[in-house]
Amino acid sequence: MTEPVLAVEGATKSFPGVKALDGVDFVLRPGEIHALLGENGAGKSTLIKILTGVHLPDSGTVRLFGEPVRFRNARAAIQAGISAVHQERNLIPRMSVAENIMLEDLPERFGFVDYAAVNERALLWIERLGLAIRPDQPVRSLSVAQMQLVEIAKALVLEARILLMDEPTASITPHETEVLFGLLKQLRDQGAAIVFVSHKLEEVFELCDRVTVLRDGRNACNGLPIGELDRADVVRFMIGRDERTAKLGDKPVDAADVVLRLDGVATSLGHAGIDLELRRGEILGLYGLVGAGRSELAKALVGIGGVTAGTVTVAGQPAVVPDPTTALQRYRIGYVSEDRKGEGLILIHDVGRNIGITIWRRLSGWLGWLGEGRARAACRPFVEKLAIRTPSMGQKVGNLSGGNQQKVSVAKWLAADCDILIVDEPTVGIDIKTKTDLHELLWELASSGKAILLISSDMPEMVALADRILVMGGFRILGEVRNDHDYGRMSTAIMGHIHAAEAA
Amino acid sequence: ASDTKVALVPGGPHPYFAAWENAAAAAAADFGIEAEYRVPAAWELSKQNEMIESLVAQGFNAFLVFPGDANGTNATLEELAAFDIPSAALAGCTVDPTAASFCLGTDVARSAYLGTKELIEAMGGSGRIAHFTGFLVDPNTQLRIEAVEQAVAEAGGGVEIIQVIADIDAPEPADEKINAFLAARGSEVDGIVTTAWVPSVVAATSLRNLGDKRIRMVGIDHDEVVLSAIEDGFVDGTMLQNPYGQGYIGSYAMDLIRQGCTMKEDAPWQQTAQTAHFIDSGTAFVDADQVKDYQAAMVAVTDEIMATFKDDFLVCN
Amino acid sequence: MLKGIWGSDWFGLFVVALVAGTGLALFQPAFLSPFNLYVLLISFSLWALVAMAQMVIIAIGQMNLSVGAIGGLVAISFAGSMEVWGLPVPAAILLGLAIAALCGLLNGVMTHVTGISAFVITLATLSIFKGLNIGITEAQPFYGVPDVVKAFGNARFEGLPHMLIVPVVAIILIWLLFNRMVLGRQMLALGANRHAAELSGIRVGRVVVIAHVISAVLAAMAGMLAVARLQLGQPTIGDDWLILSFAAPVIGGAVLAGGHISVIGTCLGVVIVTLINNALVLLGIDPFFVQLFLGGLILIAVGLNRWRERRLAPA
Amino acid sequence: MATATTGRGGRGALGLLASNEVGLALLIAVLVAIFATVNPGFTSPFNLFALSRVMGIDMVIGLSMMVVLVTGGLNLAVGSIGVASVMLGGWAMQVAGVPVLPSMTLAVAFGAFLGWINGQLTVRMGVHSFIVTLATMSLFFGAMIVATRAEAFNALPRSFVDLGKLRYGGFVSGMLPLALIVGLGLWLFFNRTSLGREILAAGANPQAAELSGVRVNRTIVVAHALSGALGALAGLMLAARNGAALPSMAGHIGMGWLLPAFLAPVLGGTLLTGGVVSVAGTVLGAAMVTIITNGLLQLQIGEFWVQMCLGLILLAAVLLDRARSVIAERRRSVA
Ligand SMILES: Nc1ncnc2c1ncn2[C@@H]1O[C@H](COP(=O)(O)OP(=O)(O)OP(=O)(O)O)[C@@H](O)[C@H]1O
Ligand SMILES: Nc1ncnc2c1ncn2[C@@H]1O[C@H](COP(=O)(O)OP(=O)(O)OP(=O)(O)O)[C@@H](O)[C@H]1O
Ligand SMILES: [Mg+2]
Ligand SMILES: [Mg+2]
Repeated sequence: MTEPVLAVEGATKSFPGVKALDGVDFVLRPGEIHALLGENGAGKSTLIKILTGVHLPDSGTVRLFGEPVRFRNARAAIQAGISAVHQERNLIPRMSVAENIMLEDLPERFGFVDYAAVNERALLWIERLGLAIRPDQPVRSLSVAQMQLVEIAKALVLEARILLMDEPTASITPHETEVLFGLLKQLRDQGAAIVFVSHKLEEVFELCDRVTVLRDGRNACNGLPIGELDRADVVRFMIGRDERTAKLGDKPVDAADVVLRLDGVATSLGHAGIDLELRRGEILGLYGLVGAGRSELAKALVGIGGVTAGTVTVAGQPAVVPDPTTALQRYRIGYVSEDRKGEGLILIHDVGRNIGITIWRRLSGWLGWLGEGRARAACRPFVEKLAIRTPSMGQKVGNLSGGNQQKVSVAKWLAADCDILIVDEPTVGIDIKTKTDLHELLWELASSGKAILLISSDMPEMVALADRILVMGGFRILGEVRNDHDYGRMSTAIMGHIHAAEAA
Repeated sequence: ASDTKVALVPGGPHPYFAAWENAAAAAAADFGIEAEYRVPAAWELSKQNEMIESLVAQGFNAFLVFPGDANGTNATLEELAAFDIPSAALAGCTVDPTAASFCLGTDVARSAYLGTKELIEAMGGSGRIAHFTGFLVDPNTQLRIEAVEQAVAEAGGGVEIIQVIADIDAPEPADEKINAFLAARGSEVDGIVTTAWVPSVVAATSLRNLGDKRIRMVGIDHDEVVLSAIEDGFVDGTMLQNPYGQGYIGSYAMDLIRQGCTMKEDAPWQQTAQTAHFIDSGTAFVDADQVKDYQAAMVAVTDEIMATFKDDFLVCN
Repeated sequence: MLKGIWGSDWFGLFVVALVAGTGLALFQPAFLSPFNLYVLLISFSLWALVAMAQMVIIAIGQMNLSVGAIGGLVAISFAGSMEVWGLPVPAAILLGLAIAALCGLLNGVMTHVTGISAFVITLATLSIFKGLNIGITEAQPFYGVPDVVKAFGNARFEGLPHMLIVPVVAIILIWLLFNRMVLGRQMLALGANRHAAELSGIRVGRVVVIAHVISAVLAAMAGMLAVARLQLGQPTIGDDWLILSFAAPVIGGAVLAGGHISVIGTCLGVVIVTLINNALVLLGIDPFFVQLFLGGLILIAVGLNRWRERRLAPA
Repeated sequence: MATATTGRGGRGALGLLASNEVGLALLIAVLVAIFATVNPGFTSPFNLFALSRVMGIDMVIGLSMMVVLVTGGLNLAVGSIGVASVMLGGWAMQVAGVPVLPSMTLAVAFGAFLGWINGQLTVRMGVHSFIVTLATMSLFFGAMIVATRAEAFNALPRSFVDLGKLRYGGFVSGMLPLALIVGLGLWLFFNRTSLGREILAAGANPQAAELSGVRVNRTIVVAHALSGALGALAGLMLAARNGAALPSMAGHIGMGWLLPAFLAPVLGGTLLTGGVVSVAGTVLGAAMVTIITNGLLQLQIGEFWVQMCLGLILLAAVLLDRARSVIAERRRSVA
């Protein structure tokens, strides 16, 4: 067997109220893609942060080519040849794509930044990742998925021997994932050692060579070859018992009861001629490739970016939605944003305050009086329903694991109890167990008479949940597919609409 | 020796008051009292109030205060009075009714008035004047503006104020504004009167830089820049005050009051716009002839006031 | 190219400045007189350095309240060392810069090592530097400024003040720093997202400290120019810098939270504020109305710029 | 399963020790102990009275800035608003003959109105409140100067002036309890009302708050109006203490207040970036600064060196506080 490039022995890391890692072992060898798996909050990102110098372990050793090392900061790790894609976006919004990609090591000429070289070298990786953006475009003009890809390019450009990727595929579509996997396999074959974190087990089985699973900060398994395992084994390691498929029973959809209707809607964001009907009890899927304009349409519906033509009808009445407050309070429309860090959560506030924000007005009494206990009590059921792993309601959301943050972002809107709920990529970064729970929850919501507009790039999720699927592209509706919950047929039909539009 | 412990508190750090420190030391030696010069950290009424309050806590039992605000300082002096701590206004006055035993200093209005008169004379009785002065929120600034106006009015129709620039107590804005004024209206203006320290210094410097002796100027106070500009003929003169005398006589008076003397009602008080208990510490126009030995003149004034102060202003038993 | 200028974030300010200048020239012909332009440039020289000193710190997402205090301390050290110790001018300049570098180092190291917000640290050091100034001078100016220095403060060449050379060089260097140099880009990255900058291997501590040193050195240059201009070492130099030091960069489009500044915008911010102050004198505004007009004009200038930006936005 | 959802897990005694407020309280205790031993005058009733009065006023000034900092903005015009409102109040009392209480209410309402203007301008123009309040600082002050010709109102009714002399237990100024009551009110506002919570949310992440149905613009306007009202209240307290409504009360264009206004909240742990507030911290921050200033003035330090010592002590204090919180935090996570 080859010498490990990186070995972790008995790593322990505590945060106030949480023991994130508890004696974890981990061995990474050259020329392998090593899956690091576990439930939300299991400690995956913490382990990665220890390997990249973001956190120092409380105890335990890290060996690089057999030598013990202690990275005091990210720079030290980079210099040791470790590069990483972190779970959280870490880009400089006003700087160009190329400069972001090259920030670790900006090429200089005569003491000045050589922008020609910056753009050139960045472009190489932009193209290899199949990104259709210009290197001199500012990052803030990108969509969430594009930013994720830029983040990946930023790690790849270092051409490091060791590559750590914390949920790199969380918010990109299968197409981009394919391209990425091709690249990663190529790097592996050239001898790179890659750690890959994901909640999408299909991806793990397609890509990885060995698996390490963490549970509650401990090893559930340590570097088992993937060939020896099947999906059920991995799930058992992760959650300690067998996987459960979502129980989605019968759900009546009243075709006559249209709660939201768009007729020829155009928006200032660039949509045109959007027709759409959403019925009581229905889950309507909205599928499209990155940049299709689904998120933008959702925002327009809650009053961000105006409707410029056509009519919006809510519960049979023509509706004008000037802002999200009106959407929530008057029309009872809620929007779970795909950008949890920017638009979904208040990272410096605690769990209770994040979940409660949509219901404070409803809960408060005379003069807006609202006790902390009462507010938290109203949020607690949702923390339990979504199994949010937090030491208390008073924990800062920024200190939660990525997946748990996502759950908080969803919980907030479950609490809001809207009649129409637009959920945008709700299960990004959520572990398989909670994903099942969340699917059931959305199903239950619809069954109880809510209407749900589901935006998701996760095709299986779409096929499992939606009653009908609208395909979007280029800020227009390309077509509609009636869902018969058969994955093969559905994906063919959906891609058919997309390709037809591309051909046209 | 007596148990008098007098604090001399200026409005803030400022070169004008430097002489108070020497005066306090001299008074302490001469009268067998304790006298200390204590400067608030910044030129601000509330800082000065805090300073005075903490001095009380340290056992000072008499105060000579340059009022941080002619109205605002009264409340503090009143509180001192409630603790039987005598106080007086020094260099500038508090507005009546006041708990200050007296105001020993310069009648700011009179000084501005006299300075303007001198300027008008230097201009030959007619011409256009600019007036540069300090913070508008300082009540003294109002008095100065009015006094300059009065002097101009009395000069008949030949004199005119073409511009008043205020709020230039910091050097950089003063430089900016005074030069901008000279750029725009330097050819129109015949005379400049300044009634605050910084504008005097800056205006004197600007005239020297321009090499302009056509524009006449009367300044205020004894900054070296102004004095040497007078010697070199760029400035006609300055309205001097007597800070040393203020500190010295004030300390003396405070000690007597502490020993039971009271202020005489029918003393030769002067009446100013602010108070009915004003004692002039000496104001003099100093021109090129006197600039060399202006200090001697001030010592003479001080001695003169000292000689009769006790008899004129105090009732002691 | 032209489109780039039209769309740049300082173009609106440029228009505002132009309109203000033209209007002023129409109302008051003296505005365009060589002497007034010279006076304007003198003011610009000083304020541009002050604004730049703050801008560098805004870029890294912090604030430096001690800009004025450093300027003042250097001003009196500069004048004092020449008067009291008879230091030759170049040595005094070096001494001034060295003191500033030390002050900047203190600010930078303290903020970085302790992790306390720069606002608090520089507030404390403001008090220390100003306190040193007052303690040394006892509020008395240093008068013994050598004639060379005085002459430099007054010298002009074809209506251009000699001292303009200092800010012009500084502005060019700072522009290059932020637009063309790795260090400057790292400063901006740090200001925009400290965590991201750290993860990108940027040596945050080093960058923070250098930024503070640059800021202090710029403040020092402003302080020494003020001495040359005022021809004496006033202890009060720098007392009034704080507001303008923030106002010009922010008017110029800097994001107070950090990560974005505009060197040209900041200069135009200085130009606009200088023009407004000049106008208030040139138009002979009643002193009682000066503050009222000042506030109103700032609001109008910023409002016009915003209005233009908004008109431009959908295009 | 670690899905703990109960109360305040992870706080405990060490958590308490790690909090900023406790740190400040400890520092204050230490400072008081030092000053009281070194200088007996420090604990004299006169000094305590004077100290508590300044403290109360500075607390309200700090709170007035705090409520805007929470939104991620700032209010350079606090001093201007304070003075302008008090001059109106002074005019009402002295010239128009309006009784004291209605006059004070008028002043506070006017302060709120000026703050409301700041808020509206900030929201409508879409520029940072720094610029807006920089302009209105001059604007409000200039208008006040024009209206009053910079003349003070120095014959205010006795009953108003006596408020400045109010004392409890022989040595506590009435200003201090007033400030504490205001602080308590604000604490309740930010922690126990939906509007207060919304202001915090909007300050921390305006986009997220907006999408969650919070009217972000309204929270900004409310915060500015509240700031104006508190500025006016601080002005009234200062006017009562000075026995007159003075245009010079807050220095040149009201900038004299900026230092205490920023210092108290920032020391107290309120973030300049918005979204996090500590009312108790602000109150304690103001207390600490006034105690340092007062104590220092009584030490026999060369008068020109006081300011430098003030800076040094302040620096030492924040460094100590920092060391404490780092150590406590470390203990806590290991425990
Ligand atoms: N800075 C921090 N402060 C406090 N607790 C933290 C901090 N960072 C992580 N934690 C906690 O440590 C635990 C492990 O978190 P980590 O981010 O490693 O999980 P993860 O396995 O990456 O989960 P996910 O799949 O959701 O990303 C979680 O309970 C989290 O709340
Ligand atoms: N034709 C286009 N015009 C302008 N922007 C575009 C266009 N196509 C893609 N974009 C970019 O993509 C973003 C719009 O993508 P949006 O987030 O609405 O897509 P989506 O369908 O929700 O896909 P996803 O969220 O999966 O990325 C815009 O912010 C923009 O940066
Ligand atoms: Mg994670
Ligand atoms: Mg999207």
